[in-house]
Amino acid sequence: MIDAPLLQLRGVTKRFLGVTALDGVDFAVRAGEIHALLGENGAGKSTLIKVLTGVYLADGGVLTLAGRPLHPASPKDAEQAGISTVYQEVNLIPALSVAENIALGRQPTKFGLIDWRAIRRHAREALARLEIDCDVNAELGSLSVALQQMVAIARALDLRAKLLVLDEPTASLDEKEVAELFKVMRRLRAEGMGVVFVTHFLDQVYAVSDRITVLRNGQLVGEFATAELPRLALVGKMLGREVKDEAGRTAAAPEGTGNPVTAPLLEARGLTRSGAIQPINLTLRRGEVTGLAGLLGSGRTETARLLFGIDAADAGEIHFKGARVEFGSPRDAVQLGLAFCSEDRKTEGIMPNLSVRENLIFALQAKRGAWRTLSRAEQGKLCDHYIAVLRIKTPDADTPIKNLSGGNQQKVLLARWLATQPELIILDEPTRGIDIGAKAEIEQLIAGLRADGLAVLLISSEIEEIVRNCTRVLVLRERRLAGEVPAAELTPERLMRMMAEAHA
Amino acid sequence: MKPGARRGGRNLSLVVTAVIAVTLFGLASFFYEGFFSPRVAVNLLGDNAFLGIAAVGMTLVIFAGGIDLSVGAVVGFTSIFTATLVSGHGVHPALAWTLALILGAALGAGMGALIQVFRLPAFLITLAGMFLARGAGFWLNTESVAIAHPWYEALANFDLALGPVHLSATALLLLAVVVIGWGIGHHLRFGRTLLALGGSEQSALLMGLPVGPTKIAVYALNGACAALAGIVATLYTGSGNPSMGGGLELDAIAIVVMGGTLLAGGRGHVLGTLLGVFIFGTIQQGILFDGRLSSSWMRIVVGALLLAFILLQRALVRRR
Amino acid sequence: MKAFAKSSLGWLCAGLALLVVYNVWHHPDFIKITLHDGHLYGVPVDIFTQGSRTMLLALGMTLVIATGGVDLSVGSVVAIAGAVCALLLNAGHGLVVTITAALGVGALAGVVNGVLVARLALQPIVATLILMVAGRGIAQLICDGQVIVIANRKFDFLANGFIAGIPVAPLLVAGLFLATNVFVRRTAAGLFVEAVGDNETASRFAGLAAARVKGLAYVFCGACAGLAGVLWAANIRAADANRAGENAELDAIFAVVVGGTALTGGRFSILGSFLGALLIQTLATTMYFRGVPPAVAPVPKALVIILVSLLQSEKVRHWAAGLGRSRKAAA
Amino acid sequence: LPGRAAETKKPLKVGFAQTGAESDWRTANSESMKSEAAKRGVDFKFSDGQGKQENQIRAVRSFIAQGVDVILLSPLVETGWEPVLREAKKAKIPVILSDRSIQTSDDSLYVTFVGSDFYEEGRMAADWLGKFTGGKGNIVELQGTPGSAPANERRKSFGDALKKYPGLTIIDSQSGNFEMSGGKQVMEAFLKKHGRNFSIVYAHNDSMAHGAVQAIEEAGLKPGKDITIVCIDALRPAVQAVVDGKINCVVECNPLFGPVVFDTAAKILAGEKVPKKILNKDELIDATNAAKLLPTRKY
Ligand SMILES: Nc1ncnc2c1ncn2[C@@H]1O[C@H](COP(=O)(O)OP(=O)(O)OP(=O)(O)O)[C@@H](O)[C@H]1O
Ligand SMILES: Nc1ncnc2c1ncn2[C@@H]1O[C@H](COP(=O)(O)OP(=O)(O)OP(=O)(O)O)[C@@H](O)[C@H]1O
Ligand SMILES: [Mg+2]
Ligand SMILES: [Mg+2]
Repeated sequence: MIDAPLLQLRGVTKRFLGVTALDGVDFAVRAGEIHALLGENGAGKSTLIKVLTGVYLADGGVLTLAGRPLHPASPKDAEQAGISTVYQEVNLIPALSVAENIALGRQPTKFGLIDWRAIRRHAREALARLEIDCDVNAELGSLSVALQQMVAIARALDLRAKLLVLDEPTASLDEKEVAELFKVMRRLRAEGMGVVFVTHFLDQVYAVSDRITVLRNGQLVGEFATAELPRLALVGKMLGREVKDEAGRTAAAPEGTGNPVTAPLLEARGLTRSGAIQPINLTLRRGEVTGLAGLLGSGRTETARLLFGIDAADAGEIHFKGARVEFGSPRDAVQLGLAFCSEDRKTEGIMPNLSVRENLIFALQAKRGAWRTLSRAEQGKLCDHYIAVLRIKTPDADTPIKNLSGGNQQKVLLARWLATQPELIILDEPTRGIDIGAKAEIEQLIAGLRADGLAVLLISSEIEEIVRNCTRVLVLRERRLAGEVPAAELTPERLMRMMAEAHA
Repeated sequence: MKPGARRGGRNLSLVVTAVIAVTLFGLASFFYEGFFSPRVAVNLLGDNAFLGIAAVGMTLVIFAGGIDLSVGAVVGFTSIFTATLVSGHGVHPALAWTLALILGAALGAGMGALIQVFRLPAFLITLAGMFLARGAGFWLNTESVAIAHPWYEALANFDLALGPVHLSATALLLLAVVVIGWGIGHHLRFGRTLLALGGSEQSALLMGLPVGPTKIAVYALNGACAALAGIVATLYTGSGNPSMGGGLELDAIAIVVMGGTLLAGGRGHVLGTLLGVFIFGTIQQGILFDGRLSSSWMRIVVGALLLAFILLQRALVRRR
Repeated sequence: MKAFAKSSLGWLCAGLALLVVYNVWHHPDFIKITLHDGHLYGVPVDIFTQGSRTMLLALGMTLVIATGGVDLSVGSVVAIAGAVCALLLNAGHGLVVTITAALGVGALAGVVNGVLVARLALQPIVATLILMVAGRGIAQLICDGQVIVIANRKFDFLANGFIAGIPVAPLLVAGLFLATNVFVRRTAAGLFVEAVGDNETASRFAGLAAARVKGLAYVFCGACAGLAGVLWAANIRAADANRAGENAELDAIFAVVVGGTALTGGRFSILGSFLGALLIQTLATTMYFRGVPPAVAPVPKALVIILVSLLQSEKVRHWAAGLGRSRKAAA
Repeated sequence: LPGRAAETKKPLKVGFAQTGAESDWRTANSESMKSEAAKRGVDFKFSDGQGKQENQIRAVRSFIAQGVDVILLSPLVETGWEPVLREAKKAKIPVILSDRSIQTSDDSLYVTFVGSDFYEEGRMAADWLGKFTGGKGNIVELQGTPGSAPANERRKSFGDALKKYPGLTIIDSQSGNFEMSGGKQVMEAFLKKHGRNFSIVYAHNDSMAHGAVQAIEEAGLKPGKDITIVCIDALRPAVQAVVDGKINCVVECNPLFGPVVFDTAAKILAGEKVPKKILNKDELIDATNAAKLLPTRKY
């Protein structure tokens, strides 16, 4: 019974201009299993999913679902066939309410008219199942990315499907949410549903999945039972080479303790914005990686936005290199040598139709102004450098960035800021959606930046990442500073305790 | 996209618009003797009936992130088409109206199909639709044609008295269309799909919404609305005129936006459009009551009032 | 060459060529250019001369549309600038003062639009609709509702004169197109405009003064409209506040969109806008030549718009490519 | 009705629904009404219809709501006025049509029409041409805005009157939208398309004739000599052009209605009977009388 595949893909091929994203891939998911789909950035995971759900038309191959041939021409077809999907980028409607986003397209009706009360009730139930407490009447766009992600998951779960597809659902979630999600996934597995799960977190793979399919460069590497594939072997399959230690662990833990205390580069005193963050003091120094930890909605992103001049503070002051500064806009901050890599790459990061090159050099060019144009040669050099260093997978620098896989887009954005050679860089979830190999490289990069004397403010929902990289961590709780942990005392347990105290 | 939960934003802007509308009417009543009368208030509906009907259709198209420049020309075409059939060929008005509505919807559907299937810019295609409809109208007749038919007489004399308020057939039709539009926009799946489409077409597609059919349908619906507006124009004037509705599309768009609907799509309210009609009418009525403005000053004052209104609305909604 | 055929501009050129061939078919003289009184004379010359105003408007409009906006007020700005010209020239001021003033007035209108759109974040159609309505009134106020005849014969030279036998207006416009193109492509200005149109938030977060870029686009557009107003007035040696520039905004937007710049903003093509404006003017001349009754003239215009749009549609080009391939396979 | 204004001791209240401000002729027309109203101390409500019939209907209805004593209407088109004029009749407000008349089966909807005889204008132009050219020649016509009443009327009346002169034929006709630049553009195209195959231009208004003059000059021809130009309206610049010999003949369409209209209104309110049609005396201006008339032109 278990072995009869629910979903079967045979020889699926998908070509884009200049790229073969999928090359004769076979893929099978059985009912009642959680199947992890793994691979590096740009390996073809999202493309596979989009072929499956009718977003793209495959150039070759056959699909069957529950024994019947599947020819989805649109996501609607796939949905009707019993496939429910959460895509990599949040694909909901920001201007509509949370409740409506969950119900859209299948709203309950009474006498042909939409039953709004039922929609709200239903949404509350759907969110409660994920243990999320959020106002269902709120506009979706006003929520943080993480919450939006949870809403998208709630919407997908709301559909009585045979197959649930989750493309990097946990990239922006913190531990508590991830745990809730896993509970639900296990329950669905028990109910006989097939679940496809894409992630770059190997811990999560081993925590929930039964089986693993690995893709590399659009080709199938193999299908394995999770229990029979050790971590190191898995990483080897993904990267296509033998690895001694798991790539994610190679970054050397920073030896922050011994650092001599340098003069503060940036100091914020009593920075406040009503509804966003209570008065907060923080000091960022050269050669330090300061972590900003906290639960979802604890105010980390809000703090970063204040520091970077995106939102105006109600009170408080910022001193940069000892002088008082006012950031009226991100431009002011960039001019002084700050950089801010936003967590929301789709709406705040990429310029989708512009090329990788233009996206990459953009911040530097904006900093220099319209007249001091970077020559084509300089641009090319920058692009070549970062494409190589960050291993950005793109046919060439003139491809529109929207054609890149999510993780590669993220790398371009990182490169955009590194190219400005900032003195202080704020990284809000910089490794979201980035594969383990690249993640290790980015962590090495952070260490390098620190060694070069930059100040780094690192925001991450991944506690391990904070612990690995930071020399000092500020913990936020419910929009106020809850405390500071020096490097010497930095352990995941300690952080978690501080982050959660109020909940306990 | 600023964080910070925005709740009931839509209703707030609706309330603000309503408050401004009433204030504007109050101010005009204060300044101009005789302005504050049921007759003037009802004239606001009756005089703007066909503009309002076209604006309701436009609202739905704008919900979906589209635009339709052809409505004014369709009003003109329908008007002369109906008149030609009824007066020139002795066709019964009921049949003429049906044909006109079908033609309007067909033109809309055609434009929608071009926009959707070939991914052509709505602006260009509906501009072509505008030329097509205008040319077709003039081809039928370059001059206006009077309509003489008992139905028209009866409808022109129709008058629903509710106390001191006398509602004409066209005013009632406008109200009916607003109610139907409101029902479609806010209580049918179709309407919500429109908003989703306007919010993000790609997301709507990934969410499994019927993007293509919905888009074509909304243009067809708007075409029918424009045709209905043209029919109402013949009722209003008792004649058909191929140059009717020149520039009406811009007025309709302005009204939709005044009603608080986002031109980029995805956010708005049909009832806001009714308020927009009310505000638009009040400004015009106020200028008529004043009666001292020369042609040039009239334009300047209309522009200034428009600006003042939009800035006020914005300031109030922002403040909350 | 292949890249050109693939780009939408290639298809726009094909559409234009088709139109010209159709005309020549019926009127071989359509493309005849002769020397007449020492200057070029012929239909193509007229098309370029009469089209120069729309081209100029399209040039400014291109940048505005690329930032994701639109400027409906250009027609009214044309009228205002024309009125200002008449006022100053008839008061005895020189050409330099006059043209500077007209440009200044146009730029000022652009500043107003820019502030409304970029600083106050009004929706562009509505923000510029305000000046479209009020601007016409202002122009009428300046002219007192009359058509003011301009006596200065030197002024006339701008629109109807010739330099080395070549008409001045198209020369001027071509020069401006070139200069603008060089400016936006050689400096980062073009990149900034495209970035703002593609994703304004992202460009702002990356340290661009997005509002300033947007505002400047409107100022440029206003200045172009001001200059177009000068040409308009020079062309008829009079300022017609009531009618000058009427519906010109639609033509300009049409030219830009046909030229391959999307109304949603982002990538823009200055050459495309030029060709788009050329197409419009050729179309108008075609109507005169084919003797299409003016009342139904909009119909063929509509058909050409649809045809050209379809030619540019990726889907149709895909089909065409598919047909070509299958034919090659059959052969 | 008579003595109504006197009873209330209020100044006479008159509403004027103008078509718009599409040309200088129209502006002159509005101005004449306004200045006459000011002279007589009338409470004058002016409305600019911006070229839209619906705006004019709205204005008339508003005048009714405001309870004016007389309504003046320059109808943009001929039909479509019955419903609103019936309302005016119900409210017992006399309506005077100015400039253009309307088509209606019910003559009692308006009291009188004051204006020019369009039919006469076309005929005058045609007759003048017949005489001037000896009844021979090819004509190109510059039409006004398609669908507008003056364009329709001037085209029809001229065409009808030409039937008397079989030697005069219209070989081409395009719209210059009543605009100077439109007239110029169309003329340029005509010159290239027909070469010297025509010798007469008939323009529906002054502005297009001015545009045509420029196009002809730029083609190296002499307007008024090589090509005969006839147009309608006769504002000051056109009369000047006749004096200069660039335009051969203009048929006057006098915009200065104010005095007549207000005289008529006063008569109506005093209960006097007025004729159903009061026609302005329109003149024909050509080389013979232009110089004499020029100084008397106000517009
Ligand atoms: N629309 C497109 N046009 C052109 N190329 C594309 C398009 N979508 C994806 N690609 C390319 O296909 C390849 C696979 O992309 P895909 O998004 O499937 O990667 P992924 O495995 O999901 O990566 P990630 O982990 O970064 O999300 C990439 O090289 C990408 O550049
Ligand atoms: N539980 C919640 N209910 C409603 N809104 C929430 C909740 N949590 C967060 N938000 C919204 O999300 C926005 C983003 O929050 P913030 O930027 O502080 O999150 P964060 O700490 O950066 O977390 P993350 O980046 O992981 O989402 C907040 O302004 C808030 O409006
Ligand atoms: Mg992916
Ligand atoms: Mg965050």
